[in-house]
Formats: sequence, structure tokens, C-alpha cells
Amino acid sequence: MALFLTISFSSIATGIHTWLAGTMQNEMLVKITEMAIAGISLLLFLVPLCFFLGYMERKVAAFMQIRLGPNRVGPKGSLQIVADTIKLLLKEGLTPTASDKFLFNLAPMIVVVTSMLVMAPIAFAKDFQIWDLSIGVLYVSSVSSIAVIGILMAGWSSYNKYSLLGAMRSGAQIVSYELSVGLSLISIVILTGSLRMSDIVMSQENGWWIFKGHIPVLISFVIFVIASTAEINRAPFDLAEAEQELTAGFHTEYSGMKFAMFLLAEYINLFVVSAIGATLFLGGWMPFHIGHWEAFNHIMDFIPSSLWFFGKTFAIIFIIMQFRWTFPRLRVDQLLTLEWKYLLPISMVNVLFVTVMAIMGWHF
Amino acid sequence: MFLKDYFVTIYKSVGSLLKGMKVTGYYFTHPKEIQTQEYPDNRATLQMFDRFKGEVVMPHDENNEHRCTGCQACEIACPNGTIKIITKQELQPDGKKKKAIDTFVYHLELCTMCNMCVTACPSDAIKMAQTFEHSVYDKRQLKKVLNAPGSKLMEGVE
Amino acid sequence: MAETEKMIFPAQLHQTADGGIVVSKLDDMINWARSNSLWPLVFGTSCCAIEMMSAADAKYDWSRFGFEVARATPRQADLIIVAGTIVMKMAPVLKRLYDQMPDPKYVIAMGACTISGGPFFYNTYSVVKGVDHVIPVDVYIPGCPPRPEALLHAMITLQEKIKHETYFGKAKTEEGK
Amino acid sequence: MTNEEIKTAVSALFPSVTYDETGEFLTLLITPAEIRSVMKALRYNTEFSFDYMFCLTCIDWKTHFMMVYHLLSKTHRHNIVVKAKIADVNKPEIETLCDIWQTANFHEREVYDLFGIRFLNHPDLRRLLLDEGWDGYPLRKNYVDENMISL
Amino acid sequence: MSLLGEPELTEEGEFVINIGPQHPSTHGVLHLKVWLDGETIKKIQPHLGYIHRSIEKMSESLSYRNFIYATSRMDYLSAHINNQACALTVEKGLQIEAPPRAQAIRILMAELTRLSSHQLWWGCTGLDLGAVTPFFYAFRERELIMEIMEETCGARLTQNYSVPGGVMYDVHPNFQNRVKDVMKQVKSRFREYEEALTGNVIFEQRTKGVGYLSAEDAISFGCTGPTARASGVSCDIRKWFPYDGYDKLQFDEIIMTGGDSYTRYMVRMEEMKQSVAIIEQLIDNIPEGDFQAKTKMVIKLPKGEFYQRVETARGELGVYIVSDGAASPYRIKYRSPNFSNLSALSHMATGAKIGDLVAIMATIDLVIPDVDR
Repeated sequence: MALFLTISFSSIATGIHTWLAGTMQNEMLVKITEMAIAGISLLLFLVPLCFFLGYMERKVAAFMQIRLGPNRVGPKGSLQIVADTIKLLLKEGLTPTASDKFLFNLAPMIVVVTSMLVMAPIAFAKDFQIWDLSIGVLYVSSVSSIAVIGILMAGWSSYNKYSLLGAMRSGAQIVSYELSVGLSLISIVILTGSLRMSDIVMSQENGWWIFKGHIPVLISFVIFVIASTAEINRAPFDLAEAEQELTAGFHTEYSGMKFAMFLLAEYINLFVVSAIGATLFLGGWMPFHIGHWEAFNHIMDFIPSSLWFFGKTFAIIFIIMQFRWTFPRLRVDQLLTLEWKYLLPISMVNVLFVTVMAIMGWHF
Repeated sequence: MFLKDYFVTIYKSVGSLLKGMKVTGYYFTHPKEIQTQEYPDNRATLQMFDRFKGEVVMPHDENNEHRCTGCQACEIACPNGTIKIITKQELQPDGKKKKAIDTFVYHLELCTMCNMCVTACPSDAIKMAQTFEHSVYDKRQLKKVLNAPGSKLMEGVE
Repeated sequence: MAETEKMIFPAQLHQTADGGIVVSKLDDMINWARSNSLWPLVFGTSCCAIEMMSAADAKYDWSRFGFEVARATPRQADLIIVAGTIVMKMAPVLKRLYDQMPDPKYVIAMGACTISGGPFFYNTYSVVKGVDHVIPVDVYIPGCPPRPEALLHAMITLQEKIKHETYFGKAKTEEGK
Repeated sequence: MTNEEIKTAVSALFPSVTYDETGEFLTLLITPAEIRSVMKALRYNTEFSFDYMFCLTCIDWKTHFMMVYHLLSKTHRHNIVVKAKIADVNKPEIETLCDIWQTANFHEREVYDLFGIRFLNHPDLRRLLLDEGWDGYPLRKNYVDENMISL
Repeated sequence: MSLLGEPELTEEGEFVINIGPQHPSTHGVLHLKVWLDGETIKKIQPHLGYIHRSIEKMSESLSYRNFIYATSRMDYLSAHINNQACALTVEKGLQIEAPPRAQAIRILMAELTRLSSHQLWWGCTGLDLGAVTPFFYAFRERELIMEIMEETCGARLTQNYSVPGGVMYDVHPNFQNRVKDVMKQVKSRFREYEEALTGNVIFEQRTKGVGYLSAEDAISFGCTGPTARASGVSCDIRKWFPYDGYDKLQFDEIIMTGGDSYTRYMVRMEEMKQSVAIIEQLIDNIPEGDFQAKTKMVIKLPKGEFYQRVETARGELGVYIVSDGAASPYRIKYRSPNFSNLSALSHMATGAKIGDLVAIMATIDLVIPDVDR
């Protein structure tokens, strides 16, 4: 298993490419086939991932709430989410008569597709990346903000007042918090000097940014976690669905499979923001290295890079989950106050510090 | 001054949030605190308190005899008509006729477990049982006849 | 009950010449999923709602069965636990909520008030004498209010019923009805 | 203030008020016509200052309706009951008090709903507990409901 | 889900939403018609009656022993206190008094009820504001109290334990030990409650300055209980008109003057501690003797009117019985605390945000069946 994980994924990709290029003469066809393979393997990866995240969320919630959580469906309740999913898929999918049917049905797809798109530049392990584009960080922050359109569409087309209110809240929220997320990402870009994900990971070879970058990067990291929690509409920033106020917010009218897609998107988003946080601040798949302690670094290298990546990602996921099960929800004006009066000014000043630090070379 | 307040606010807020996370974190890391009793699996050991009011029953002894004289005190005491007693005239050996119960109808679907019938009963014929698993698919199954078929009044109960 | 409780996944292992393959009947699969993922609607009118909340709490913890995803909107719920008295003014609302739920949907009538009007059966002018006058009920739990364990028992009873359904909604066997 | 002092003070203002001291509280029996003037005096005169109306209800005595107001003064800690007899059973009417005590608003709506007493000048006199189209006033003694099952 | 789901724009461009009758934050079946301007509430109109069960009419045809059981279903979180109120009213009519042992047991049960009610309220306040976990911590202690109830009264929620003349049966032999154990646990958890919710900055912001109610308005609206005491109005019936021997006990009436949701929250938190104090005073000093006074099989009250008020977990409950000498009351009126507290809701919430409405409703602690009866 460890051997399998440590072999270079790029050789597999190269192998597939050579084989495809050999069998098909048409270069276009090869590209399309490769894209299809990438997409399908991503899906095959995402569905179990979401099952696991759903299961993890319920168990984390249960243990924090001094109870057991799902334990009767499958071994230790691990098939609970599978049952939920099958049930949701087979449930009657209602489209309200008064709704805008086209937008109503399109909205969940947009939400899911945008959240999946953000997976593209993430480096899951050493040399394992779907698309290492040169503007990785910019791509992530721009594509992820498209999701709000899906939510607005869902809320608007539902022809339900709770949905509309939820969508409007979500719009204000995501647009505001995008700024903080962007600024905290910028601080790493400044330090690295590159937008490319692989460069950012490689720059942390001798230590992760969170350690190398002193307090400013730590502040960026905290702001990133808070703001990205808000951006993916998770509690305590789940105003768009605020169950106690708006029953279910923008997805009040959604049922069955379309609702399952929102759930899927929620978990993919959770994974994506944690993965980006792990990549930028905690070194992605890069093992824990300390300066020039060669022996220690070598021991760390034996742990497969994918385990490093997932370990870090799930640590952030756990923190975000703990937020959800600990804090009360903010009110809509407090949400904006937090962003515009606290997070944004702090992150702006922080970017200044980071820049000074980068110019002076004060980081390790 | 303004800046100081600003940072004090942030410091205090973060502190209070961390305190909350400490509580949830404590329970997450201490599985001993888990309170859950696994209901269907603990049925063997699950013991209701002896005063628990689950449903009204009429105890019968081994000779299929009960203590209900058919006085209808419980029927009168019941606030919402849960109990209906149908009486009959029974011929005594000495030729006299005596009132006895024919059917003791108990509507579990109406019963509020208020215990008024049990306190009203002069001959301790009925009591509260500790059962609670009464779920049914059909409401009609909840209408119960408490006296067993062929049962008769215990000797010496007036 | 004991037999189906142990069923981890509705799959049967059929031995073939070159090892085993997993075969599962579609109906079993669907019923397994449906019965193990009953998301209740947040619906409670009076005292029984408190016991319903107790069933969700740490001591009874209905999340063990996967019931804890209580949905506030009927669109995403599979089950109404009618916990509490239904009065004439509420009956149309309950009917509407039931109609808003997507199929398949189930109803548990919890407590004496819901089953028959219970304490408010006689001499009242505004109480619906049994929620089955308004919506079809699958499982009845008597009690005023029933214990949280009784509610869990009812949920297991409902799971049993679901496990005997076919995809098109009819009960497969006599005991399922 | 003791009951006697209240009686003297009220009699000085409203000679027509009669008293009933059989119950727990001192009871003032008044006519519906003078209810607002009496109540305003009880509420705003500093010697009474009955600022807290803790109960407002109605009794159907078949021949007449009796409005019952329970008042308490938070400053002087004395209670009284004011009763107003509405003689007209077919068209019962009385002035509203909801500008004097805000709690009267909902209580009067409830009484209107269940007894059918019209509160004149009430800002929002609609049925409170029953449907708009409900037939009859259920707490009246002559209310018949064919759906009602008697024990 | 709203009853009237269609978007509704009135001429002035107002946005009207219907919260309820079935909605997670209304704690039952309350229907609030809310006129909105963006997120700000311009006007609220409560619509009641979705659980109006005609208890008053029903009680007119029940005997004096029997009408009590229905009151458990009014304010089911203070079920025992409701029963106690009715029993006290009948006792007042019969001019008898419960024996000292029965009185002490009643107070113990009433304070346990108050404690469990406040615990449930604490959990639900967290739940309403979006913090799910406090609910489970609160219910952990509540379940312990429910066990005490069950052991002695035989039921968890609707005990039907107080009867005219005393209590239905004596306390369980295990009662005192169990109560002492539970009180020890409950006391040790208060600190955790504070860490989990009270001190939380989000919680403070959600509740501070929200839903202000002045003392004058509180009295005028007839608000009672913690809702009024948070506005600086002294209204604890246990102090004002002591019953069942509350005058012999040492406890404080918690009065704070903030008038906002946070103060209401704090009043309840302090009241829990007071309840524990009362229980600890009394648990070792339950007098010996009968647990029930002798009453006739069929109780008939003399002609007249009897009014008894008690302090439930939510405020002042008044039971007003008009008797014409028959075996059942001629007219019975329950002056319920929630009814008056609810009437102040629209006054408190106008101008607030939708999120505040939830906080206000949570801290008034409404029990809708008590409003509708």
C-alpha cells in the first residue's frame, strides 16, 4: 500500500498518455479521452469522499454532543450515508409549480460543478495534480465565487420567500468574505512569488509557511479558516440556510436528488477549502521538514505524501466541523460587521506586514 | 484609545470562542462522558421504575381469577372515559343475583396514565404495568379487554 | 425483528464456481436505504414534542438509527412524527405539510392526543379526534406522552413496515401491513 | 390600602358603585356604561394605581354576562376585582380597556372569540383562537356543537 | 413551512412572510405574520389557536378531582406546578390545607420542574441561535431530573402528582438520596453552561440589546416571570403571595434591569441556582406526617369564586374557579403567563432583525399550548 502511494503518479499519467496516443492517432480525441478519465476518476474519488465526510461530520457531532452517533447501519454506522444517499436519489423530486423550472433545476448543478471545478489545481500527492495551471490560486478564488450564482438562482427560482431571503443573505455574505479569503491567499503568494500550486508546495520544502512566516502568516491562516467557513456557508455562518429562522433557506423547496446535490456540494466545498488551506499554509503534500535536520526529514519523507496531504486537510476539516457544533449563528448584520470591521482591515494590514517581511527576507 | 478597545474586543472574543471550543473539544476527547443507552440492544437490562405508568392491567392469579367486582369506581374516576365496564348479573349458588363484570374495556389509545383509576379502585383489581412498547400498525389493536376470557372474581373480594 | 436488525447490507452472497459474488434484490436495497434513513420533519405541537426532543438527546440518541437529520422543510423530510394534539385550525396545515412532502412518506402518530384526541376526546369543541381523519397513519404509539424509548420502538416498527414494501408501495407480505 | 380605604375612596368618586366582599378580593360591581371612567381612575389615580391587570375574563350566567377584571397595584400591593354586568345577552357590548392596560388587547380578543362580547373601540377585534368562520361562541353555556362528544 | 407560501408584495413594497404555524423557532404551533423591510421587522401579528384544545370548556364538565389532569398538558414544562395551582385552588375552596409533608413535597417537585424547564429552555435557546451542542448538555441533566420524577410520580412529563389535599402518593424511599446526587451534578455543570454559551461573544451579540422591554410596558402587558423580572419588575408570586410554605424558605427573587434578551437569559440562569438552593434547603427537612389531607370522594366547592396564583417556570399562573355549588366548576379560567408574555412579543420585536425575533422568542420561553389552552 505504502509502495503504491509513493510511486510517482506522474509516471502513471505519462503511461496513460503514451498508451492513448499510441492507440488513437487523433490528438484531439486523446485529449478528450484524458479529460473524461480525469473527470470520472474525480467523481469516483468524490463520492466516497463525501460519504466519508458526511459520516465524519455525524460522528464528530455525536462525540461532541456526548452521544454515539450512527452505529446501526453497517459496521459502526459507516453505511448510514450510503443509505441516506440511495434514499435521496429514489425520492420524488418535486419542482414547485410556480417556480422558474429551468433555473430551479439548473441551480444545484451549477453549485456542484463549480465546487468540483475548484478541485482541479489541488495537489493531492507528490506529482498528482489534475491541472497544474500557472494561475492556480487566482483560479481557485475566482471559480469558487461562481457558486454564489447557483445559490442565488436556487433562491430566486424557488418562488418561496424563505428561499429568497436565504439567497440574498448568501449573496451578501459570499461577496464580502471573498475579499478576506483573497487577501489571506495573497500573503502566501507574496511570500512564494508564484500563483502556481506546485511552486507553492515546493516552496515549503524546508518548512511550512505557517511556521516560516511568523505571526503574519498565522494571522492569515486564522482569517482564511474563518472566512472560508463563511464562504462555504457553514455554521456559524450558515445564514443562507439558517434553519431556525428560514426553515432551510435557499434549498427550502428542494427535495430528493436535487437536495442531495446541494449536500454533495457542501461537502466538496468543505474539502476544497480545507485542501487549499492545507496546501497554502501547511505545505500540501510536503512532509514535515525542519530546516537542515536531514535525518529527521528523511524519516518524515517515508510517510507517503498523500497521507500528509489528507492528514492536514482533515485537520482543518475537523476544526471547521468543531466550529459548526460549538458556536451560535451570527446575525446578518453582525456577519457583515465581522467581515468589514474586523477581518478585512486586519488582513489588509497583515498583507502589508507580509510584504515587508518578504522584501526584507525575514522569513526562514 | 480606539485601537486599544478594538484589540481588546478581538482578544476577548477570541478567548470566549476558544473557551466554547474547549468544552466541545473536551467531550470529543473523552468518550467516557457519552450518555447513550442503546435502546433496542439493552432491552434485557432496561428496567422501568416500579411506579412507572405504562398501561392499566388487571392481574389474574393462577386460577384465572381477578379482583374486579365491577363497581365502576374506576370508570367514574377516569377523567376521559378510557375505561368502559360492561356488567352482567351472575347467579350466585344461593340463588341471589350479583353484579359481575362481563368485559372490562380499556382504551389504551385514550389513556393518559393519570393513575386516577388505580387510586379509585376499592379492591386493588387494576394496577399500572411498566410496559411501554405499545406501537401498532392498527389503531383498533389498542382497544383492550382487560379481564381474561373465562376469568372470574376472586373469592372473598367484595 | 432481530433478524433484520442484524442485516448490515441487503446483499446476499451467492457461491459460484470461481468464488463469491454479491447479489442483492433491488427492492431489498431500496427498502434498506429508506428504512435506515428516515428523516423526520420538525413537527411538534405539544407535550409529545418534548419527548421527541428527548429521543434526540444524548441518552436515547435516535441518531444511532440515522434519524437525527430533522428537516425543517417538508420537502426534504420522509416522516412526520405527529407529536401533540391536532386541532381543527391546525388540521389543514398538517394536511398541507403532508402534501408538500415528496413520496415515499410515512406518518407516526405519537401519543394519545394524536391517535384519538386522547385527553381531549370528550367535551371539547376544537380537537380533531384522531389524526388519521386528516392524514394516513403508519404507526400508532399510545402514551401520554410516550417514553422516548417508545418512540424509538415505533421507529423500529415503522422500519419493519418499510422493509416489507415493494418499490411501487404495496406491502409484500401480510405481516408488513 | 385596605379594602375599607379603597371602598371609601371609590365611593367618593363613584357613588353608584356597589361592593361585594364575600370572596377573597374586594369586588366592585359597576355598570358597563361607567367602566372606562372607573377603570381610568383606578389605573391613574396615585392612591389606587392599579397598574397591573392580571386577569380579564367573562362569565356566562345564562341571564347575563359578567365581565371580571382582576387588578393589582405593584406599588401599593393591593388587589381588587371589578365586575361589570352586561344585561343584554343578544348583543353584548362593552367599552374596551386596551389603551389603559395593553394586556387587555389579547384578553379582550379572547373573550370576544369565546363569548362573543363586542368590545367597542377595540383596535383589532378579530377572533383570536378559533378560525375566522367559526360558528358560535363556544364558552357560552348555550353553545351546541354536534361534533362534541359528551362523556 | 409557511402556511401561505406565495410571495406577497403589498402595495408599499413590503415583504410579508409567515413564520409558522409549524416552524422550528416558534416552539410549537404559533403563526407570526411578519412584515419585513429587507431583514428588518416592521410589524408582527401573532395568530394563535393552532393548539386551542378547549381545556376551559372541557373542565366545566369534569369533576374537581378530574379537571386537574388536563392542566398538565397546558404548560407541559411546568406540569407539576400547574397541577399544584389547581389543587391549591380547590383546597382554597374547601378551606383545607395540605399537610406539611405534602407541601414540602410539592415545593420540591415544583422546583425540580422549574429546574428541568429552565434546562430545556437553555438548550433550546442555544438551538434557536444555531448552537446545537448546548441542547445535549442541558438534556443530560434534565434526564436526571426526569428520572427523579419518574421514580416518584411514575411519569416523566405529565406527572399528575398533586391532588386536592396533597399529593397522590408518598415520595419514593430513594427520593432524597437521588435528589441530593442530582443536585450535586447539576451544580457542577453550571460553570460549563457558562463556558459553552453565556460567555460566547456571538451569543452575547445576538442577545444584548435585543428585544428591549421597559418596566412600564412589562407591567402594562401583564408580563410575569423571568420576562418581567429582567425588566426590573418584581413579580415572583412565591414572594408576593406565598403558597405551600414558600414563605418559610430562604431564596432570592432575581431581578435585573437590562430588559433585553441577554438579561432575560441571565435571570433564568440565576433562577436555576435559586431552585437548587431551595431544593437543598428542603430535601433534608421534609416533615413527617400524612402526604394527603382527608377529602370527600366527591368534592363540591361552595358557591363562590376562588382565585389562586402560583409561579410557574414562565410566570404567574392564575386559576380562577367560579363555583355554583355543583360537583364540577361553573366556569374556569386559566390566566396563563405565556399568553400575556406573548402579547408583548410584537412590541419587543418591531424594528429588530429576523434573527433577533428568534432570540426574543427563545428568551421569552413560550410554550404555545399554554397560550392557546
